[in-house]
Amino acid sequence: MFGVGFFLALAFALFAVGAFGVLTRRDPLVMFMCIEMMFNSGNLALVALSRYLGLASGHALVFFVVAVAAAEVAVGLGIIIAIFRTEKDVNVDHLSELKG
Amino acid sequence: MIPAYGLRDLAVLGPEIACILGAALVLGLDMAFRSQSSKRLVEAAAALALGVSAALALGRLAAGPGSAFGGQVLDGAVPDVFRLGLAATGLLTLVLARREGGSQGLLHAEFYALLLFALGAMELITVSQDLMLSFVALETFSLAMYVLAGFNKAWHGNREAALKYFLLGAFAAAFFVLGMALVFGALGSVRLDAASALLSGGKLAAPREMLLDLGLSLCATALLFKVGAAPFHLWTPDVYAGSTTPVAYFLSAGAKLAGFGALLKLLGAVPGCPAPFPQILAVLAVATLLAGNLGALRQTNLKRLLAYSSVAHTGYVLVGLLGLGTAGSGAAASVLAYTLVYAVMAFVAFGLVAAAEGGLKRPLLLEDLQGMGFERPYFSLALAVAMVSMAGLPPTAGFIVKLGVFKAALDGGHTLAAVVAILNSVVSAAVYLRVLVALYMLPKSPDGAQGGARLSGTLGFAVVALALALLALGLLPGSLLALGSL
Amino acid sequence: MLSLIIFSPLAFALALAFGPWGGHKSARRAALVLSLAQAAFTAWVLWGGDFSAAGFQLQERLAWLPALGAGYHVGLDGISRWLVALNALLLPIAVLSSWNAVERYPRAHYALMFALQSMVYGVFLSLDMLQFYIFWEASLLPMYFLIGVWGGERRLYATVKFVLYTLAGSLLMLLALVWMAFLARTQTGHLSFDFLDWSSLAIPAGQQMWLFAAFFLAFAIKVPLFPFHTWLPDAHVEAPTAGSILLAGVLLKLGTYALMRFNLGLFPEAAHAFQKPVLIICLIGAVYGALMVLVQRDFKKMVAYSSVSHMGLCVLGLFSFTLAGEQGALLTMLNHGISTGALFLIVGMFYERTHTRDLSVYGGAVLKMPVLGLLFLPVALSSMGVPGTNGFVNEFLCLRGAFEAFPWAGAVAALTVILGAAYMLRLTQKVMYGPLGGAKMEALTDITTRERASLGVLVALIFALGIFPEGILSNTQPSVQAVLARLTPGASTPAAPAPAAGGEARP
Amino acid sequence: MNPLLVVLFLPLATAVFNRLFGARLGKGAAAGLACASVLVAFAFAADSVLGLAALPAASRQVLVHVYDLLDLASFRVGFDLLLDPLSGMMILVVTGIGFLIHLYAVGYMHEEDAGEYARFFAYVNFFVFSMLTLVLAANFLVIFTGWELVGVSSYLLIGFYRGKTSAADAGKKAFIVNRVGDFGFLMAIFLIWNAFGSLDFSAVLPHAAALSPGMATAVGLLLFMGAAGKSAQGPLHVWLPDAMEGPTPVSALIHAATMVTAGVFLVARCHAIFELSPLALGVVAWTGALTAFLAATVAMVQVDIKRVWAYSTVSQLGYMVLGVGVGAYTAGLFHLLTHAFFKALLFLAAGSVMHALHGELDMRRMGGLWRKMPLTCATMIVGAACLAGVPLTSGFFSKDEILLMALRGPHADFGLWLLGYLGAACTAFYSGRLIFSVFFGKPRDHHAYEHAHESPWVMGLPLVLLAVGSLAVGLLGLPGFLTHWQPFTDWLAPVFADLKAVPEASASRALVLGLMALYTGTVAVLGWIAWRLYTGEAAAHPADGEATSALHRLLWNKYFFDEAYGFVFVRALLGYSRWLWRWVDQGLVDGTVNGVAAAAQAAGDFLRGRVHNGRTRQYAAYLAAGACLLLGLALIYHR
Repeated sequence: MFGVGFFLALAFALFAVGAFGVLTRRDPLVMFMCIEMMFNSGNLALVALSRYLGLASGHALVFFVVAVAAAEVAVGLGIIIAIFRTEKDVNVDHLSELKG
Repeated sequence: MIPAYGLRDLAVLGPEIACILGAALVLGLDMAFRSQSSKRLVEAAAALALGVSAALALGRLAAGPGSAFGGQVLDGAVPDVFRLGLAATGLLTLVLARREGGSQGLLHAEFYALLLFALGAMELITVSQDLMLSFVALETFSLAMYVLAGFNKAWHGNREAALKYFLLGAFAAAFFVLGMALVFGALGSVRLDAASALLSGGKLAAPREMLLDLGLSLCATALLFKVGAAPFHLWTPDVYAGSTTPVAYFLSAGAKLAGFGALLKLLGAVPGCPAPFPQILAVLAVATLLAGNLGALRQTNLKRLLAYSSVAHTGYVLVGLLGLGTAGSGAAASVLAYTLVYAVMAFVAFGLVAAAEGGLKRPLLLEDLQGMGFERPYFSLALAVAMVSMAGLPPTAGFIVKLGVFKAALDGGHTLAAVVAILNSVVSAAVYLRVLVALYMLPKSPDGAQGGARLSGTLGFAVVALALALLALGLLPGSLLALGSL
Repeated sequence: MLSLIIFSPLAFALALAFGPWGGHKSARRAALVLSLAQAAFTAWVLWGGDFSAAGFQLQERLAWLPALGAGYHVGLDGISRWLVALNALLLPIAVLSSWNAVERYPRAHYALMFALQSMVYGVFLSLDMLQFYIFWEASLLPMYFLIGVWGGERRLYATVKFVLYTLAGSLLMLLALVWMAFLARTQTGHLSFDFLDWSSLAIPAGQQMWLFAAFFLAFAIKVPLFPFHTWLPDAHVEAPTAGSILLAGVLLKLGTYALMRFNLGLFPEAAHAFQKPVLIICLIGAVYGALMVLVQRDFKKMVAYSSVSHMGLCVLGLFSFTLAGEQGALLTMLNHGISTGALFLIVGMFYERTHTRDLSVYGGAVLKMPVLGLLFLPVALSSMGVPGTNGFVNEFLCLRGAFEAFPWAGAVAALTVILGAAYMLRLTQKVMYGPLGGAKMEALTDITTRERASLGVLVALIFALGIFPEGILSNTQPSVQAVLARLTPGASTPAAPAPAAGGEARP
Repeated sequence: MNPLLVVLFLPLATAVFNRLFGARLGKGAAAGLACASVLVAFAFAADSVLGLAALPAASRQVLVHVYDLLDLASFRVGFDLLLDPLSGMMILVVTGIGFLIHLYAVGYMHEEDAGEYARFFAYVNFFVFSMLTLVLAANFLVIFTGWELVGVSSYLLIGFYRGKTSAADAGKKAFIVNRVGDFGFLMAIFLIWNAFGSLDFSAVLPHAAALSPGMATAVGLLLFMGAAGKSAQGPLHVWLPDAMEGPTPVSALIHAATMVTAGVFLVARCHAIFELSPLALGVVAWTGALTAFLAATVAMVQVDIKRVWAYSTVSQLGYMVLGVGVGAYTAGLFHLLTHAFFKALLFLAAGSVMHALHGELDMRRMGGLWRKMPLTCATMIVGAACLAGVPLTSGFFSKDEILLMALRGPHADFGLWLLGYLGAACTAFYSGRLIFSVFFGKPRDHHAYEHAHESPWVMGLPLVLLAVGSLAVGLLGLPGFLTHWQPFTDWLAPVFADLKAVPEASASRALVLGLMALYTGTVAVLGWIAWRLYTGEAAAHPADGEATSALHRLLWNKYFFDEAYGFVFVRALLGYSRWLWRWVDQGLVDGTVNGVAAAAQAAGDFLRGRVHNGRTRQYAAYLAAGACLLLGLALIYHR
């Protein structure tokens, strides 16, 4: 009963939840975690489709994505921490001096 | 079966490898010589790497199309020129950094290394035939750019820019991942050449074709984000304004070259560019043109103005992409020519901003340019040429490339989009005329920037030379048009 | 030769901008000498052409952009000949008019004037349409700076409006140009922007309409025809004297010239279809412009609106598709350049002395400036089309042409004969006659030798062209007849192939 | 070289020379040159006319081609001159009377400084040139050229006193009103061009019968519109009285003797066209008759002597127009000739009075001047007698002829005659009124009277010559029953050879004599009334603005023509234009342009303020929306 359709739907749902989180949360760290969730929804879809199509290459792609996501975490955390250090306040809505 | 890859495959990626090795060299040199003199050494090494990269790209151009790594990488005339342009953009960024980099805290080995990593990845994405490879390249140069945008941690603007760019960039990348998954679902692979083979063979069932189109659209989202197409463009003014000027230039010109190089590859997956892509592109092009031009209309901060202008130029390039479905419309060449000339125009503009903002503690405003026209004739003339070229008026290169994209769009049968685009040129002319008004027609502002705006050194030379080149290419655009025969 | 005509002013412009002329005295002297030399050279070249036939003389061709089918191609015929001459003539006059008026950045000022002249030559002489377009657009920039830097109080508004408005029109023409090149590709196998190639194309009637409309909009804004005229008064009022002279004298002619050569020459069927609407626009413009002049209080605005009226008549003649009308329109281009140029010159002379253009301050100037009074009169008479002056001949021919085509059009247009007299005499009286207007008038001094020379030349031309119009008409006639021949249905247009399904289909 | 060219271009050359260099020559030389040129022109004109007379009557036409004016493939028109009996008569009048007036002006203008003096003579010579162009024209383009040029010279001369606003206004008014007429003339020319493909008289007039009746009417009416403008026929007459702002010799030359008769000349010249259309002729005749009558009534109450003569001129022009309108071309032209003499005389005499009284023109401040200036008085009486139509004067014969034709001519109508007759009665009254007020009775302004003096001989001589001429010229056109010696009619006969009947045959001798008696009686009665009214101490002149009756107010205000025009054309037109400018030009047309710009700027502000508000989450929302848009588009195309 858990066919590929289910997994794809789950992946889309996860993606939507992640995107919703990005749009609603104000803490950059949480936003970033939401983005990670979106990445992983993609991974989920890849794995599901890979299984469905009977191809191994989809699994391999997931590893690449995970690796890239890890790199992103490194850079992202660096940036966020740099902000933490100086700004104290980490509400992204308050970081809106550049505008207009 | 494990395919055997050899030096031939590596040779195709020569330009990228030069950049990556250059980055390694830079870091190594920096570790080896922790002294003041190493700054120059590092800079020279970076320049050398970029030079080599450019030379290798040129070599690849001469050598003709080459496929490598089992077809995951395919170069050709258009990607090679993109790579050449990217290497040149990198060099120009170095020139910019040289002038103001010191005061903006850029002169660190990391800066050069990141620049080289980014360029390597950018060059890679223009030759990649594999979405996964593209994704890795995209993320590589994106990560480098996030860091570059926030390179000067002492600047508040830098930090905000970096965070915004990072969050939005990562958000966009997520769409790429999902898109890639869908493509995989449709094709069983993420190879663009596979897609094009299946599509042109008509062997793809309708639902799969839809899945493919949805996936490619999502992938395109991330690339369109990079080039600053509306409605994915909103980061551009903030990030350009927040970053240091060399980085802003690099973000605008480099990202455009790489992004459009990748988009060309992506659309190459759908031979003949069938619906819905032209429709999507037309909608985006119109939206982008309006967003960029109208946004710039009332802008007073020069860097933001250039950011909006960069968005508008993206719009024109998208108009050129509309011709992709029609053989002989020269759409790819027009995109290539436009982005290259944009890189030059943007360099002159950002270079002059860099020259004018020297030592200024706040963003450079239009009113700071007031009264400069006749006091700083060469500075002003160069800026005027850049502005006229950006407005797409003859006799400048900007006109020729704009003509190219309009021609491509018309040839593709997109008359309406061409009309909207060309009417947008009026708005864009209004934008750039404001700069000329400030330069030549208004009296000096009492609290305008004093002193700066001297053209000297490498930057001065490069800016003047490229401004002249814009004029020369406008009058003798043979080399630009030769792109059409590639 | 023609290339030298086009590019020598550009070289002079560079020489002036970057040459060794420091002060404004040496700059203006250099500008005068160069402009006179340029005029002499142009006159010499023009003299050499053979204008008994309709074709293009002194053609020069260079491969420029073979990939686009665009080349460098110039040529001269009876139509362009006199406009080129006018352009050569007006520059020295414009230089003289800025003699004392321009003290800020004189080198740039004169250089821009030369650059403008070069672009205008380019427009008149181009036979390659891409090249034409480039000159056309490029001519905006010098004028943009002339108005924007040396203009009056509201110069920024005026100059930006001028550039954007004219740009808006011409950009659509660019699309039409590209479309035409595609048409050439479908019919001849290769892209071409060459006017001579285009002349032999068979353009489907449906496409002609769109192409005609795109061209027409560009040119109508430039001319300017009602209702596209509102940039003109603003631009004129704010422009420095030299700018006004060149704007009215030659820049407006770019529009009428192009209408004649391209709209009529390339799209005969569309021209016929659009004839009546265009005539009506022209009629409205001619009468409306004249009414506008009547109620202006600003010296320069009056002259500017009178241009709207006159150019309406000019296009009226053009769209009569009669020999009289075309010849009249062509003469109008020249004569309007001369007489309105002279009027702006006079406005400049007054402005230099009084620093106001408000007519209520004026009055009785002739008592202080008898020589100007003497020279002013022919200019005013020319503007209202009194026989013996050049203005009459063109007005008569334009009205005649319109009347021949549609008597109602001629009759309505002839109302401008009355209104023209009314506004011109009102202007003359306001400025020249009656008791002295006040302190500013008391301080007037008569015109200097320099001013006499520049105005005198124009006045002499006013009479010469008024008395011997045949001197010009006889050698424009073959070219004009060639234009007319294309307009005559069935005369020279090859049978159009069936248009592709739907008007929007790609050529 | 053809003498006609001398006649034509000598005045032009002198005019140009005098205008450019006259001021430096000094007054004497400038005036001498101007007078000499006109005298020489007169001599050559006389020579040409004599040469013409030597030709057989049927071939009295000399065509001179000067150069090509326009050549439009199938259409050519040259600067061509035509000397025939009609133009021969006119050039003699123009140069002859022109010379006398030049001579007079030498004295009249002597108070002006050298520059103004030279300018005056330049303008007058230029006028002579223009008028000669008009009358000598051999095609419609040249006649239109002359037509406009006399308008210009008239404009210049009316506004001669450049510092005076009223002079400039009058000049402007004259030109603009004339232009209204010219509009019609121009349309007529175009119609003729359409119909005949040529503008040459020789190609048009002999073949006029080819015109359809409707076309002939249209052409005729349009031509007459031009004629009415130039000849100051109602309702286009309003400019002529104002034209008296010019120096008096100008009034005499242009606004009495020559230019204003151009309309009559034109109708006579184009009679072949008018004859085709009874309607057009009817309009001409009725316009003339009404103008003759109404202008005469206005002249009865005016107190400015030049203004009286001005309205009198309008009235007399009405008679001429009436004459040509009823088909009595010869009679109309004869009145033109006699009027040229006596009205020039009257104006010059008025100028002499004005000169004597230092510019005073109000007859209410004159009186008894005959003692001070007997010559002026005597000559003016001669002129007034001619004007009033005292028997045996030239005016008597010419006016008589016209009225007779109005009653018995080919296009006669009793109403026309009645108007003409009433007008003649008014004429007798106002002529008497003016003479008696000015020269007889007691001086009403003693200061002015004491300083009055007779004019110098250069002014007196032309008066005498014109007085003699006024009387003598009548002999050229004595009534047919008196003598068969009819030099004037015979001379013009070739021009009107195409006309059908000899009109006079229909009038019996008894009728002619009866009418003459009627006129004589009328003149005598009204002259006597005027004598009684205006020679007394407190003559019957009301003061300014004091109206004795509604009728007087109507006449005093000249039937309110100026006010009506002022309202309808000037104020309404200007008001409309102003409205057009404010609401259409500035509001609608320019407002649209500026509105587009403002909308773009507002959009720009919106983008900057609302969209690019700096909030990352909002940017992300746009990004997500964009992605949805893309997906949506893709889905739509795959539905």
